[in-house]
Amino acid sequence: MVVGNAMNGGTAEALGPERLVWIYTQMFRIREFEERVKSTFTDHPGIIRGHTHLADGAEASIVGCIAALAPGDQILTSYRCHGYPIALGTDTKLMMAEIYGKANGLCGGLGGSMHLYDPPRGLLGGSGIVAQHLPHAAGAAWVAQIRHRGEAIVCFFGDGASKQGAFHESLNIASLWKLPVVYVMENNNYNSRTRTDQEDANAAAGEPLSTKAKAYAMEGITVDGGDPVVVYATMTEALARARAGEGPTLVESLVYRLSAHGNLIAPPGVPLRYPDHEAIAIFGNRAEYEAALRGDPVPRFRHRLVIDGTLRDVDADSIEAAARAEIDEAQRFALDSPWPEPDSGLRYVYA
Amino acid sequence: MVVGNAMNGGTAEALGPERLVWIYTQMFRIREFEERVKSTFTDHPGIIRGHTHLADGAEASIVGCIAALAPGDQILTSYRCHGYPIALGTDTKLMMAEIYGKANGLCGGLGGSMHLYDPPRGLLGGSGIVAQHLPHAAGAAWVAQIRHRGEAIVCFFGDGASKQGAFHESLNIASLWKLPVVYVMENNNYNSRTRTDQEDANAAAGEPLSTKAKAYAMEGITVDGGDPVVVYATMTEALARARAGEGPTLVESLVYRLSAHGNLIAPPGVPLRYPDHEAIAIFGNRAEYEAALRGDPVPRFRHRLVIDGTLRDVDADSIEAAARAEIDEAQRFALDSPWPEPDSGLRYVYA
Amino acid sequence: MSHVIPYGAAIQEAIREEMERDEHVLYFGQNMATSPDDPFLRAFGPERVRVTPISETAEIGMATGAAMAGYRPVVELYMAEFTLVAADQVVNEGPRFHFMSKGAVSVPTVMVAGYGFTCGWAGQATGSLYGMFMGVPGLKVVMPSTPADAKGLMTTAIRDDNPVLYFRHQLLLLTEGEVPDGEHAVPFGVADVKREGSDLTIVATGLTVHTALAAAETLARRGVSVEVIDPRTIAPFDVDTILASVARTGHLVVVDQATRHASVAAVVVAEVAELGFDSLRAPISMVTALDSTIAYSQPVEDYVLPDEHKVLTAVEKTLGLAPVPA
Amino acid sequence: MSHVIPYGAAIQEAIREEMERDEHVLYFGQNMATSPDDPFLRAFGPERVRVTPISETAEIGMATGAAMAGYRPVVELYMAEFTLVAADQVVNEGPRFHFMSKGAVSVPTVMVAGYGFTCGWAGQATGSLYGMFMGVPGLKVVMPSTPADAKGLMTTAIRDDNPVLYFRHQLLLLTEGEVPDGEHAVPFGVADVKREGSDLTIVATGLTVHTALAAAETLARRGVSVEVIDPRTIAPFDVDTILASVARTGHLVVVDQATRHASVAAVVVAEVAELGFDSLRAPISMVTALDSTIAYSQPVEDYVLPDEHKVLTAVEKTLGLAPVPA
Ligand SMILES: Cc1ncc(C[n+]2csc(CCOP(=O)(O)OP(=O)(O)O)c2C)c(N)n1
Ligand SMILES: Cc1ncc(C[n+]2csc(CCOP(=O)(O)OP(=O)(O)O)c2C)c(N)n1
Ligand SMILES: [Mg+2]
Ligand SMILES: [Mg+2]
Repeated sequence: MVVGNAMNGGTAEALGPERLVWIYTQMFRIREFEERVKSTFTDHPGIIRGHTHLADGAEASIVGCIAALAPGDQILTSYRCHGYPIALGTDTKLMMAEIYGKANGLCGGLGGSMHLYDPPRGLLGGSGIVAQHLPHAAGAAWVAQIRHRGEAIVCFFGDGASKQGAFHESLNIASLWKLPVVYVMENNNYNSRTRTDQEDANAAAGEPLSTKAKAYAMEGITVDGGDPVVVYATMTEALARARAGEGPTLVESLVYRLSAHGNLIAPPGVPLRYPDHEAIAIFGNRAEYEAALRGDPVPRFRHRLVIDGTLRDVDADSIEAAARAEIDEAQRFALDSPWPEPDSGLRYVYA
Repeated sequence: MVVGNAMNGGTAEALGPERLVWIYTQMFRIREFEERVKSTFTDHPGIIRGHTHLADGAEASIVGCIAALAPGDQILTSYRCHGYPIALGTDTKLMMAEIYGKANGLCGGLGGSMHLYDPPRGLLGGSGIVAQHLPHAAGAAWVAQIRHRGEAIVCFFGDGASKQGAFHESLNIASLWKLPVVYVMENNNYNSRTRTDQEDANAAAGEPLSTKAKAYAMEGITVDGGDPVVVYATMTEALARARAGEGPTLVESLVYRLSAHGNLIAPPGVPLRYPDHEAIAIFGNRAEYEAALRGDPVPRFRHRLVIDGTLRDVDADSIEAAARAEIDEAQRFALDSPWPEPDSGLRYVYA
Repeated sequence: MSHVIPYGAAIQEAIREEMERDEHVLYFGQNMATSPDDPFLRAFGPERVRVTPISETAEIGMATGAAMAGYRPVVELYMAEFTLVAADQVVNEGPRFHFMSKGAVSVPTVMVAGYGFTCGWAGQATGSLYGMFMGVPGLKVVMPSTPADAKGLMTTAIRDDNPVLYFRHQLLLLTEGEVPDGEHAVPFGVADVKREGSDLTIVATGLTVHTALAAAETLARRGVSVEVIDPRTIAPFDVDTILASVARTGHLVVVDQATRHASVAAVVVAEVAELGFDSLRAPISMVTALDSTIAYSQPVEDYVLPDEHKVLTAVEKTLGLAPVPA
Repeated sequence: MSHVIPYGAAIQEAIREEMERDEHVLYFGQNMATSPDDPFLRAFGPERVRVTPISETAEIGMATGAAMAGYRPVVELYMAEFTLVAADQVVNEGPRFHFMSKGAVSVPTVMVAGYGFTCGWAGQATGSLYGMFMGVPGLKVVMPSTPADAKGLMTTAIRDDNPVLYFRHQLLLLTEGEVPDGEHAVPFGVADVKREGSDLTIVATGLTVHTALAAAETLARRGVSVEVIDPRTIAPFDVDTILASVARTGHLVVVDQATRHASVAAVVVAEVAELGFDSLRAPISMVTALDSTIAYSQPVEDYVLPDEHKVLTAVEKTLGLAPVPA
């Protein structure tokens, strides 16, 4: 069920050089942002509290999906949510300030890394509780369906989330009601410290996780989430079906996260930092991790655009330099921002 | 995926006349019991409180399953639970007394119609909350697995229950861990007042509900639950696979319930009784109901045993007369039993 | 002007009127609107009125998502226990989003849950779970005891911009009462003095409001004047009306269908013990269900539940009255 | 004889010892025992120690089923909020079965849930939900505050024949303390006087026991003698020890990390206002979290949580002391 590169060429042409470069730019911005979040633990210890979850490794999948959206479409996400708003155009200064818990943050420091919201740009939010935003997406899609504006919803979640009851209940209704929603499972082969074949009956049997779509008479497809053009093509089709009232799709996007599940977690006082990826730290499988590094979708896509003449090396360099400067600025803004007033939350308990 | 009658003949021979007659006897006892529960609403108004759910129409499926069990096997059920213990040998006097809320009831009147327990005979209990006993069955099957006595668990539930998260989570683990459990979905095409195609994406697409097994890399099979021999054969195979460590099976058993979902429910003061079946009361489809009556598995199986010479008409008549006498006696016992002491429950809050 | 209708019908009346008023109001749940004759389906069509599978997590979660997208869903959950399979959606999703987004989203949902069906529904479906939800920040919780409040609180619930958990007492469904004609909205956070009195205050909710009123009537015949207060909404919770009453009566009995340690009663007592302590002339007394799962059989069910006799005993003790033999 | 270990390790020690003692004890949950090096896996093998998918309903439900079949499962749930997706299994299944079967089955499960991770875990994973479960008939609820209690209550929980919800405070995980050597079981329903005193009683749970002890120390330097009581188990709940203390001190402050209307504090106050009213010489005071979802950012998080300063203020008010400027 893996979509090959066949359709890829045609889609790349259809996208055109400008969009392809836009995709690369967003991928690089996400990578740069995530690496800066990660290095904050060592460069500015104590600034980030709690738990962060990075999207490095999933950039191609994320941007491929976002590129396929139309105005008015909305998305919902899990706690691993930094990538999408960057591609949607949310100000990285506000995002970094939120992750640093500052008053100028996207949510005034009330939300934090796991809870980003930007409704004007289509980010409706999500949930830190695994899979609980899948029904939210179905609800938003119900509204899209009865508003009749041709809008659709995309819902992002992990492979592990597909073992939660909310997944099952939501996909059944979404398919039954032919809701305009695309469910994108980013399968990074791990739920935290558990390999997918340790927790998923399909995976243990060597089947793709998109097989689960059959339980909902739904389209299911598995794609190489390392290739933004394949992802874009798949999503464009899935979104077209959704908008046409032909029902939702379960897209399994195969990615590899290049950082550990999240930073170490401990009571205050213990320094937090990113440990090794679980392939190494838990399973002693350095080879797996190194292979993933070699397949890193960000340099892979740059290379491809350069090879096929879409992007000159020097332009790629300046895209990267601009992204670095942007994230420098975001970090400076976040560091310089004030803390929220202690009682600032109380106004937002009730609407 | 419907198992045809091909294997049926062979299985019937293997079962032998004595077992076949035993099956018919249990089917008839269940029918008689359920009809007596139902008539209690008119014959003894007010005696039954709350909610009862009858198994009439599902007798062939129930007894076919129970017939396939081996000593030490255990079962778990939903609230529609009168049939199984009758086939397992639970005293119908104690069952009727429980449904009448009497001190001599199976659970002293503390449980009621929806909560029957008989662990010595293998009935571990179940849940009145839809699908919540599916994980209990997996847990009991885990114990069976590590006890290594070759015992298995059978879990009964309705088609509607397969839309609850607990179904999804349980079947995944059961398959992943290759637990010795058989999940039997009695598909009676209704969840209360909702037709299955109004709530299930597979059904709406014209697919059998056993398709859902694919989401768990599990065996899935759909059988005619009106034929106890087919059910027995299917269960025997599924149980053999389960015991051999080859994993669980999802058996969809097609049945038709011949009564409404349950008795009318209302605050005290309003007389409770059984309304028409939803096919008639909600959907105005008398033809569907009448076709089901014509296919009633109890006379159908009697007819077949008589036709193929396994059972003489007069023996069938005396089986039925004995069952009627038994249920008369059960009802008399239940009517004559005392009410529980008001404080009798308090001893059982904690073990 | 008013009309007399049952409690259950009053709820439906509010939903219907709000659906007529605002096309963003949606109504859905299990085992409703399955036949084309359904009155809501006929009035509002299959876009706004839908039957769902037995999938409470998806149902409540979809209400949340539809609300975030700008609609006002009312989800019918039938029995309060069924929220438990989806408690994360009730407690830890919708009620947090306005806060975590610093107001960028709001979640105007109404979750309708029947409770207290103590007529043989046995251990898993007779509970009184409202206490579990009373203290959830961001969630409003409503418990009407009369048809008028049932309608008025539903109207307000649908118009409120927050998630509202609406507890419908299943034993009151057919109880009739006057409901004001025309638009009728009961404000949240305003307790209602269902009967005035000067000797003792009873705070009660849902069905037990009627138990308390019956006890007050009996006591009136004995010359004892009892005030009966129904908080109507337990979140927000109107402590002031209770404190003002206790300041006059000096005596408080709290009646609650829930078990003692899961009760609203405990919260009422705690508030008064902190904020109204100096008014109290005797210990506060709680009349709650005994610590037990509810049995199927009637004598056992009755035994653990609060009733008029238990309320009278508590009042007698609190006021130091000699018990009157029944 | 004793040894010094952290709270988290003490819990593990009890589980390990009980698994050695009784082969029916099972241990399972998410993200544990995924590598063959896992110490529990090595000691007890893959039949008794297993990793599960992210399926709390199945996990808790399987614990219930395994218990009904005669085993003693311990299910690790990591964060208490994750029980919410499976609240029916926590509240409305296992705890009812012994009752509904009139004792024919029993359900000896231990559900281990971390809570109170107030260090930036933000809105959905910092909660203090124990109050929701305190009043569930048939369920026992445990909240240790020290390594010794953490071990001793786990030992008892595993041996108990009922479902036990074991709340582990996540901020105490690394806190060290003395744990008695050898078998160590702390009885349920016996509150522990963590510090004796004569002027005022503080009842506190979990992390706030330490807040209360710090406040008591500060107050001791001012000549005020405070008794600190930790109920240790909130179901069963030892009211007697608290009543006896209040009978001596006449003053009660209750500290709780939960919000006021979702708190154990309210229940403690209610019990004392009914049963110990005549001992009270001043209003009871509750120090709880403010009514808010917990924010991510530290200043906002701190603002809503109880702390030593708030406890001191409550004590000063209760005793009528002049506040001491910080
Ligand atoms: C209901 C619930 N259970 C457990 C957790 C703890 N948890 C947070 S993230 C995570 C792993 C999720 O894995 P996956 O869905 O594959 O997403 P990924 O992190 O790999 O992107 C777990 C178990 C949770 N947040 N919610
Ligand atoms: C979680 C939950 N939601 C709703 C209900 C109410 N309810 C009881 S039985 C039932 C229908 C179940 O249908 P199905 O699973 O097909 O079983 P059947 O009654 O047809 O045997 C419903 C909705 C419940 N008991 N539990
Ligand atoms: Mg993953
Ligand atoms: Mg059915």
